Amino acid sequence: MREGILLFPRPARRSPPALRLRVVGMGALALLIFQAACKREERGFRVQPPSASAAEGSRMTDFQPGPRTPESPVKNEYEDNAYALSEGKRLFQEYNCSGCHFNGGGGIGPALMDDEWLYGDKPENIFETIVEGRPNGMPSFRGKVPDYQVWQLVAYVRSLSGQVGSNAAPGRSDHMQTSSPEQSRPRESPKLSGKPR
Amino acid sequence: MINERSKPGKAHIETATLDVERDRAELERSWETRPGFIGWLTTTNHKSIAIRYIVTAFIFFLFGGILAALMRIQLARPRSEFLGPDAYDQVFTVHGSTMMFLFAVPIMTALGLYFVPLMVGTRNVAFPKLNAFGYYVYLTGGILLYLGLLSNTGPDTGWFSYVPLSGPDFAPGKRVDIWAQMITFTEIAALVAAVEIIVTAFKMRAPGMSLNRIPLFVWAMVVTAFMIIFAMPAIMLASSMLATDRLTGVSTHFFNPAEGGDALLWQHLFWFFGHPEVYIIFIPGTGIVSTLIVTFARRIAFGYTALVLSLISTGFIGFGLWVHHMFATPLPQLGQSFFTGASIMIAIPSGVQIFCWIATLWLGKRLELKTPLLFVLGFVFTFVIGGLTGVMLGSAPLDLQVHDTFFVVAHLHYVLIGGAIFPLFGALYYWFPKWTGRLMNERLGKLNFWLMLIGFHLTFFPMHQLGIQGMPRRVYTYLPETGWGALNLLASIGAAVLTAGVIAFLINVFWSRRHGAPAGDNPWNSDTLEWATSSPPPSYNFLYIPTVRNRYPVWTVEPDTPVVAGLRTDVREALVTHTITAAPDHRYELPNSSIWPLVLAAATAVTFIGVIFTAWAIPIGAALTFIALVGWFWPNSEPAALEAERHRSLPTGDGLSLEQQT
Amino acid sequence: MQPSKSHIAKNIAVVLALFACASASCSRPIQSNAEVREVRLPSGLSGSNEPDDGQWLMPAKNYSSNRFSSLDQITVDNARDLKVAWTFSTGINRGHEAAPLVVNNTMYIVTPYPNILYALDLTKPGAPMKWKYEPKPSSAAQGVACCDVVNRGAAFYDGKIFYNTLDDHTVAVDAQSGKEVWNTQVGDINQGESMTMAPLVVKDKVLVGNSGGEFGVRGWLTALDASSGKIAWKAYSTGPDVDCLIGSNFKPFYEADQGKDLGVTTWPPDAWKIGGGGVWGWISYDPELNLIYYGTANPGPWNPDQRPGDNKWTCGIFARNPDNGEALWFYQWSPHDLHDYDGVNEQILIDLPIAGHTRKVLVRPERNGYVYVLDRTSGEVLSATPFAYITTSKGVDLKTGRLIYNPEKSASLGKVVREICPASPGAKDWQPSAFSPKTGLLYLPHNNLCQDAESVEANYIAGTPYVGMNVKMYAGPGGNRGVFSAWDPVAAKEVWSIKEDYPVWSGALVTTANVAFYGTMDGWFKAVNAVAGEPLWQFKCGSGIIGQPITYRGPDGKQYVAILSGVGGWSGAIVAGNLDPRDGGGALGFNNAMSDLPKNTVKGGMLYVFALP
Amino acid sequence: MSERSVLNCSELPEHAFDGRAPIWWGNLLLLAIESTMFGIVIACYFYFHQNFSYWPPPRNVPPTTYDTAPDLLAPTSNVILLLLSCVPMYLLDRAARAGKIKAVRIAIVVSIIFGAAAVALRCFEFRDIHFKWDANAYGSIVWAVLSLHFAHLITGTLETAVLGAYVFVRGLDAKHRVDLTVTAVYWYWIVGVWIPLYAILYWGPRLG
Amino acid sequence: MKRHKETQSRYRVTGCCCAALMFFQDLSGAHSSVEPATPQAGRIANLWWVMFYVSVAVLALVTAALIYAVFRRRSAREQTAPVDLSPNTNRERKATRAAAVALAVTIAILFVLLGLSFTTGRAVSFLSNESPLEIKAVGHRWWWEFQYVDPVPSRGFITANELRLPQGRQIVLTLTSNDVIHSFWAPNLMGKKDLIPGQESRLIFRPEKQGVFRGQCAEFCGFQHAQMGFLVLVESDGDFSDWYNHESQQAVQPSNDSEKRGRQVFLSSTCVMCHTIGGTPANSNIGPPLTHLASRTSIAAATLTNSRENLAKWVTDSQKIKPGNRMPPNVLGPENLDDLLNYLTSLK
Repeated sequence: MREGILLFPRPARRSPPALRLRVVGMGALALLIFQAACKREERGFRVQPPSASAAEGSRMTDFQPGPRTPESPVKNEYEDNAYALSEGKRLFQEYNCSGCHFNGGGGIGPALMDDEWLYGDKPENIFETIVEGRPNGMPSFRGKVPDYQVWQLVAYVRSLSGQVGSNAAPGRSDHMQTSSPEQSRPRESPKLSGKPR
Repeated sequence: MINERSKPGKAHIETATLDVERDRAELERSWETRPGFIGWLTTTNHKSIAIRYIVTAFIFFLFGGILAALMRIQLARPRSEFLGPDAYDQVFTVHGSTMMFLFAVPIMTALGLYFVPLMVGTRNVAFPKLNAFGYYVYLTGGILLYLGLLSNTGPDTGWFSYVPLSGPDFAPGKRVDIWAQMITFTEIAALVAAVEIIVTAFKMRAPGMSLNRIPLFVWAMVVTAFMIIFAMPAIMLASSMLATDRLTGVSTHFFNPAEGGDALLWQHLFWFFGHPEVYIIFIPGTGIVSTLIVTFARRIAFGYTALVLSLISTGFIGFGLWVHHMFATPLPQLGQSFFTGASIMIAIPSGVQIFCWIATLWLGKRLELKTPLLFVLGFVFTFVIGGLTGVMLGSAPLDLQVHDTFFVVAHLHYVLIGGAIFPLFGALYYWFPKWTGRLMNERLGKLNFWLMLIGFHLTFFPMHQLGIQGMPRRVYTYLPETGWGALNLLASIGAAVLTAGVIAFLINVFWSRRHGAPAGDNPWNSDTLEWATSSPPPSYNFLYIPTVRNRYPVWTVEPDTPVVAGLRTDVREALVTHTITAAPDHRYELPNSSIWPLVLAAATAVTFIGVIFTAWAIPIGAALTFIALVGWFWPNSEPAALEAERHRSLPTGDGLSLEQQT
Repeated sequence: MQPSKSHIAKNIAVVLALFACASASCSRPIQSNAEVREVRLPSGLSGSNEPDDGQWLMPAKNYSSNRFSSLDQITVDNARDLKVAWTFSTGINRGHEAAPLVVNNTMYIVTPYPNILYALDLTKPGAPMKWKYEPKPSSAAQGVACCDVVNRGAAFYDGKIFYNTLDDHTVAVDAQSGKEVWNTQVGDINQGESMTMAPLVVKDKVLVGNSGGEFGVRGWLTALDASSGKIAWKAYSTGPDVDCLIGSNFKPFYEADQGKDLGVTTWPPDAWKIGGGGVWGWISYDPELNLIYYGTANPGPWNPDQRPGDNKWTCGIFARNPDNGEALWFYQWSPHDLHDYDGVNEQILIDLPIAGHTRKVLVRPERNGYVYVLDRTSGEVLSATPFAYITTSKGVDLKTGRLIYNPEKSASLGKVVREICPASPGAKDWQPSAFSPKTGLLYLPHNNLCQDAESVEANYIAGTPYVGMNVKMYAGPGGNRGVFSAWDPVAAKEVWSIKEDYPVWSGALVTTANVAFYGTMDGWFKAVNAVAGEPLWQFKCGSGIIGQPITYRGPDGKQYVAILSGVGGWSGAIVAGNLDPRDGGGALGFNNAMSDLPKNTVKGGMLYVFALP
Repeated sequence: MSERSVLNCSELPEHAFDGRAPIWWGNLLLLAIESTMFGIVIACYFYFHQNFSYWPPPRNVPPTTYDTAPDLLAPTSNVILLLLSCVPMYLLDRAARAGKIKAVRIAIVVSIIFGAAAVALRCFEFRDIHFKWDANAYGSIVWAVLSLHFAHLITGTLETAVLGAYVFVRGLDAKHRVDLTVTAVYWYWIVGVWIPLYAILYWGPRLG
Repeated sequence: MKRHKETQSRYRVTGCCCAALMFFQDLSGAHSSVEPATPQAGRIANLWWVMFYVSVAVLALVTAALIYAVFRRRSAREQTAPVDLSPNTNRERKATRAAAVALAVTIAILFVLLGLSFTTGRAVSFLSNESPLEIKAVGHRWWWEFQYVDPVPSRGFITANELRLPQGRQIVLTLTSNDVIHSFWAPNLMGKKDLIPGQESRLIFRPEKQGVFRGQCAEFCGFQHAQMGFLVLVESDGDFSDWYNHESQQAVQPSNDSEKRGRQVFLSSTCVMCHTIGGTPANSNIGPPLTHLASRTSIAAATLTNSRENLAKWVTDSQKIKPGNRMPPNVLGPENLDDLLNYLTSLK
């Protein structure tokens, strides 16, 4: 071939673009995302239950004699963790919680998806309810379920009434749908209620 | 060749005086990208965008490679505790997804976006703003995936993400959502690129480049683009269905068998895309191989028509064998037989291509074993092995044994690394001077080739046997008693060699960019039109659009070969030609640089990333998208002035005078 | 209505049916067959325990369980004048399924958990409380009551009132003083056992059985000595022959029921130990043949995959000698039960002309949707005719006696089976029907329910439910959930029927004056013409009705009709248990069908007594 | 300055309609992608059909009904409306080719009105399917088909509206004349693709 | 785990000098698809070898042609001639003919392979008339449940992770899953088949060789997919029926105080929530049944040898051995653990 015929133009040099701005911006964004994501996505297999022990500080009523004493609520970290919540959901089925409470609507046991809580809605109350049992038919699972699994169940039970963030709460299950998925449940405002059943 | 002459008022051949310096200056001015960061964000130059694609995709290739290395370290010995199952699952999923969605398809379409306009002899792709949009969307998808991986939200259900494992019940959190949205992003980008490639190749060819003169690489890209158009919607729909199944407040039941959905539907949709995907990756590779073989054999392609027809038939048959990924599911025997037949028969067009290539090499001149050609030869050898194991996998009963084992891992890497990466590396060596004006270092190149070839076979050949010996895929570890340790160690050593090869390539790139031998404009003495301009090409590609008389325009160029004149140089104008004959049809003004592609991509990102967390992202994102689209379509210039300007017949004070007609 | 390919025709039919049912009360006789046939009660069955027809000594009125009264003051003509005579609040908010008893001008009411027994003095105006007896059952027992903490009534015998408490005690209370005579624990709540059934006293033996088919219990029927409360015999529903009191006299009619230790071999290993087959329904007694008849409940778990085999002796009927409990014959309504079709419904003992001969038969409207007519001497099935819309089976093979299942409706792990009709509560659950010898018709309160069900793996953890099935019930074709119909057992066909919006979960009562009574779950107590099926009168009670109506002659000689209102039970658990209607799977899937019930009724137990002015 | 043989294209027109224009091809490929999407969702629709004995399945929350085929009034009116909307679109197409700005303005206003009416009617169609998207697979897939087409209806209408605004503000130029004809093609496709979908979604369950 | 039976490696044709053979000659082992123990797997292995040799031959030919094409000597005239746009030389025609022949041969080979594939496919899915042994396999995350269905239901039983089969009898495996998709694959016996939740699939084969074979889940199913293994023990009829009869019995009663205490530990701790021991109130089936645990050769889905030490490790901290599996770590005092292990190891 003969060069020059097609009249090669000279290339124009372009200056390389500034990348740094993008990198820094991305980094900052990433840090923000990590904060939220790490909590939600952790798959803890050999996990320690939440720091506080439930036995202390569990109180079932707001009403107390004398001046108010401050409460130190138990923070159940599993409530932010999607894996723990899904494990809780699985255990809720496998340990027969669903046998009485079904998918939160109740049947043999009371409904768990509504705003009425006979024995308290706080994580430590629910923990106690599971471990100690309650007189109106709730069996005690003491010694039968490891603590961390109880906490997973506690987190899941609270998700039934929309108490946990919808980004961590379980989605619809691959079963016949009988109620809306936990993640879509409206957040109820729990009321302590000794309403007789 | 140019048969428009008879039509008065149309394009015609004449002798004219060209004011080259003036045209060049004006073209520079009207096609130049604005300098600085804004210019970088607003450019619509297909070459800048394609180079970004290539660099980004290659970075993702390196990321994917690092993940692969992590897996090979983990699997080097039994019961290794280097990565736990959680990390390993994320690593292999992100590896597969990266290589498929963020590397292989984008880098191949990027080569198309770079070279199709150059090879068909035009100034830009048909829709430059759309092209820029495609890149930003792709980049967002890639960043999303890696932000996910780094924040422990890496998808962990495999690049195939079978439901129900990836469904809302068994994949808590946002890991799979990130995967699904990454799919949507990359598929939008791929579809955009496919539209660009087809329209550019169909409408913007240089005068005279009739369909039967299109370079084989362009043919390959056109077939690929058509496959993308019909395959990608399936996975986009499927991943969107998966996302809505998982989305808070939406919770559809597409894949919930209990409510009438179907888990196998996912597999059908996925593989209806997934199998053509393999050909989407591999067919551009064949285009590269054809181009390189013709160049190095310095003779015309043996069986041009056969090669084109086999590309097209591969494209068609590629859609007829997705079920061979599902032979182990409970499917009717009859269906299996059909898909076995199709799976085995697709070897025929591949065979035709191999024979044509060998014949071209055989009949051509003495071959200089330069690095690009070495990669092509490595490709042929490797790909034949991959093709043969492909025939085995297509056989339903044998597939029952080897399906989902390391045999398949070996097969797919033979096909994809052998069939796409080797040609790709060849292409990078071959086209490096086109991009930089410098040749890559030949010694490092040979080292690179041999390291990669040996490393590759060392890594993947033992996997055939591992599969036959019962090692399933996607295992994070295995027991010492299985006896798979030795071969796995061998594979891991091979992976190290392969990595060394890739490092040699990187060194070569960085070294050659500065110190490579100056290449001149056509270092390989190639025949396709991208070599008919300078290296690197100017922003407007060609000072004058060339005309074409045969399949080998550069080899056969004559002093009297006409060039196109009369296109405006003060605005970005290109020539549209007839779809089949490539006769000049009309002039076509291409848009200037624009920020709107970036804005639209941002709106898209808000929509698709937002929808991971809330369904409200759909209406909000739709509104943002609408605003961005209005901005996109609303022209900047005044219509009256525009019209007035348009009625001007020719540039004034021109170097081209109509009076000088012959 | 069969599902047909012609969807248009189907749709039109459904629309027409809906129009037909559009009125608010939704109670119109659909069909009327005025032909009335006299059927005589067998002589031996008029009830030796029934000195005076003005009294009501056992929930089923008499041993033949016909719930037929010869009182005739309230007639077809004057029923519209019925007025409330007096009422009594039980103070309990759960489902009231019991029938009041009337003996010696005293009315006895047993409430659901906590199972208080009230004695009301009918001789005084307003029937003041004479005494009350509180057994204080363990509150934990509420946790093993599958379907509300109901009680289905007490029985009077020999100056004592006998009934069961939820926590598995059978008590005898002195009818005069209200003092506890004896109290025997017969079961264990930690094994999931509870007791809800009404005892039957036969020949000095109090016959009681357990509930808990959803808790992996092992079902049994026990006879307690009426005077001491000592256990005379106990016959299990599963396990080896010796436990089931199956001996040499056991001669079942069909081959499938013959063999050794079928209660073991028709189960996977050990599964019979937690295999259900409770006895929580009705017992009848034929003094002439000296046989008691009772049904056994569903096998556990519901998920049939976990218990391959016929699962003897669940979902069947036993005929036993009341003296020693020895089984004489057995027939299985639903072998290898797939859908929780407990076989515990009432059996009405009558003599019917069949094919020209008068046969001693037992009529059983069964949960699986068929009215069975069995020869009660042998257990032979004389006929089995569907009285409801059935998709789960295709009939009963009269040669082998076997129910022919529809394989399309059988469950397998993880698969959802749709349009299972009748649903798990059956075409007719425990709610007892009445039989009028006068009209020869059976008055059937029943359901029109279908369900979708999905079997999942059930895990046995003692004391917790053992079900393995997700269920979602809904109305059957037509959209009405309940029906009250009259059935001719000789012709084996429906004579008339009344569609009700909710399942008719109350018992039925019929009198010689051809007035039939029943209640609805939204609280209407209704009287209808037993011949033509037209409504005569209705009264809206305070809460939905799931009790059993009775009629008696007061000390003033007037005829009274009494009914307990107080919604609950399985069907009404959504109200009684404050369940959340957003979970359709709640209450074993009944929530889905009853999600609108909380809008139409509230809980609260109240006795209503009606009389003519 | 050099003298040489050239192909002089300066007299070529600056725009062309139909298959000659790149934008027409771009649009055609977009429609190919979208048609593939519709093909796949409809394939899914029939795939799900196999999983049900009743189609559509009974509505199984009170009040239960077995007659759940979607209502016909709104969708049928909409189909008629959509078919009619092709007339102003066709006129718009012709006027744009002829460059008659007045005719274009009239036709485009009518087209926008038709488009907006179709969008509004479609909202009722969502109501008239007796299931929400999360009720079962039937609800999910029907909502998917409707939403996908709904998105195109909105896009088509908005696109016409934007072009309309342009034509009113800035008049008619060559590029936008081509754009108008391409929009017409898009609209014909929106209508055309809906006819089989309408038949399948609304008449299928009644005839099957 | 028991060392897998060393099977004699099959020595294949040595004529071929391809390096590939070095690998494929020695495909021995208890989980190899070319060491068939059933006629079905044998058919597939034969198909494999046919395809393998055809492939080796094709590869050799193509590579030879390629090498020749690259290194063919070119004449000087050939080397300097300009590019010919329409070459019509003799060599060109020959090349065309050669390519056509190669294509024809390719198509012929492919059709032969296709035919072989069809016949093999039909042969391996064929069910003969004799009464087969029916076994139901249920996939769980991450263990295998095997239900032996007996015509007498009470003689049927459920076992886990170890499939025992009688030699020479046709087996029909019905497969389903309890959660996600798994795939049953024992390569020596037959190809794999997916276990799809809510669906049933079937595998048919007849084990002809005694021995211990290994199988594994072949469809990715989550964390412990890698170690969701099982063993297949093909035994003589007599051994099999002995085992079968034993297996349908209840668990042995504890024979000493320690074992009795161990049972109490089992029944009063987390164990009872998930496992079954026949004859005790433990009757849950979330985890594998343990009725005859001590008679199994492996635990943890064919991952650990069934020894007391391994059992102790597994019971106390299974998450270290198989992270993500469903068995919770158990905190038991040393005495309780000892008693529990005594009891569990007594469950022959």
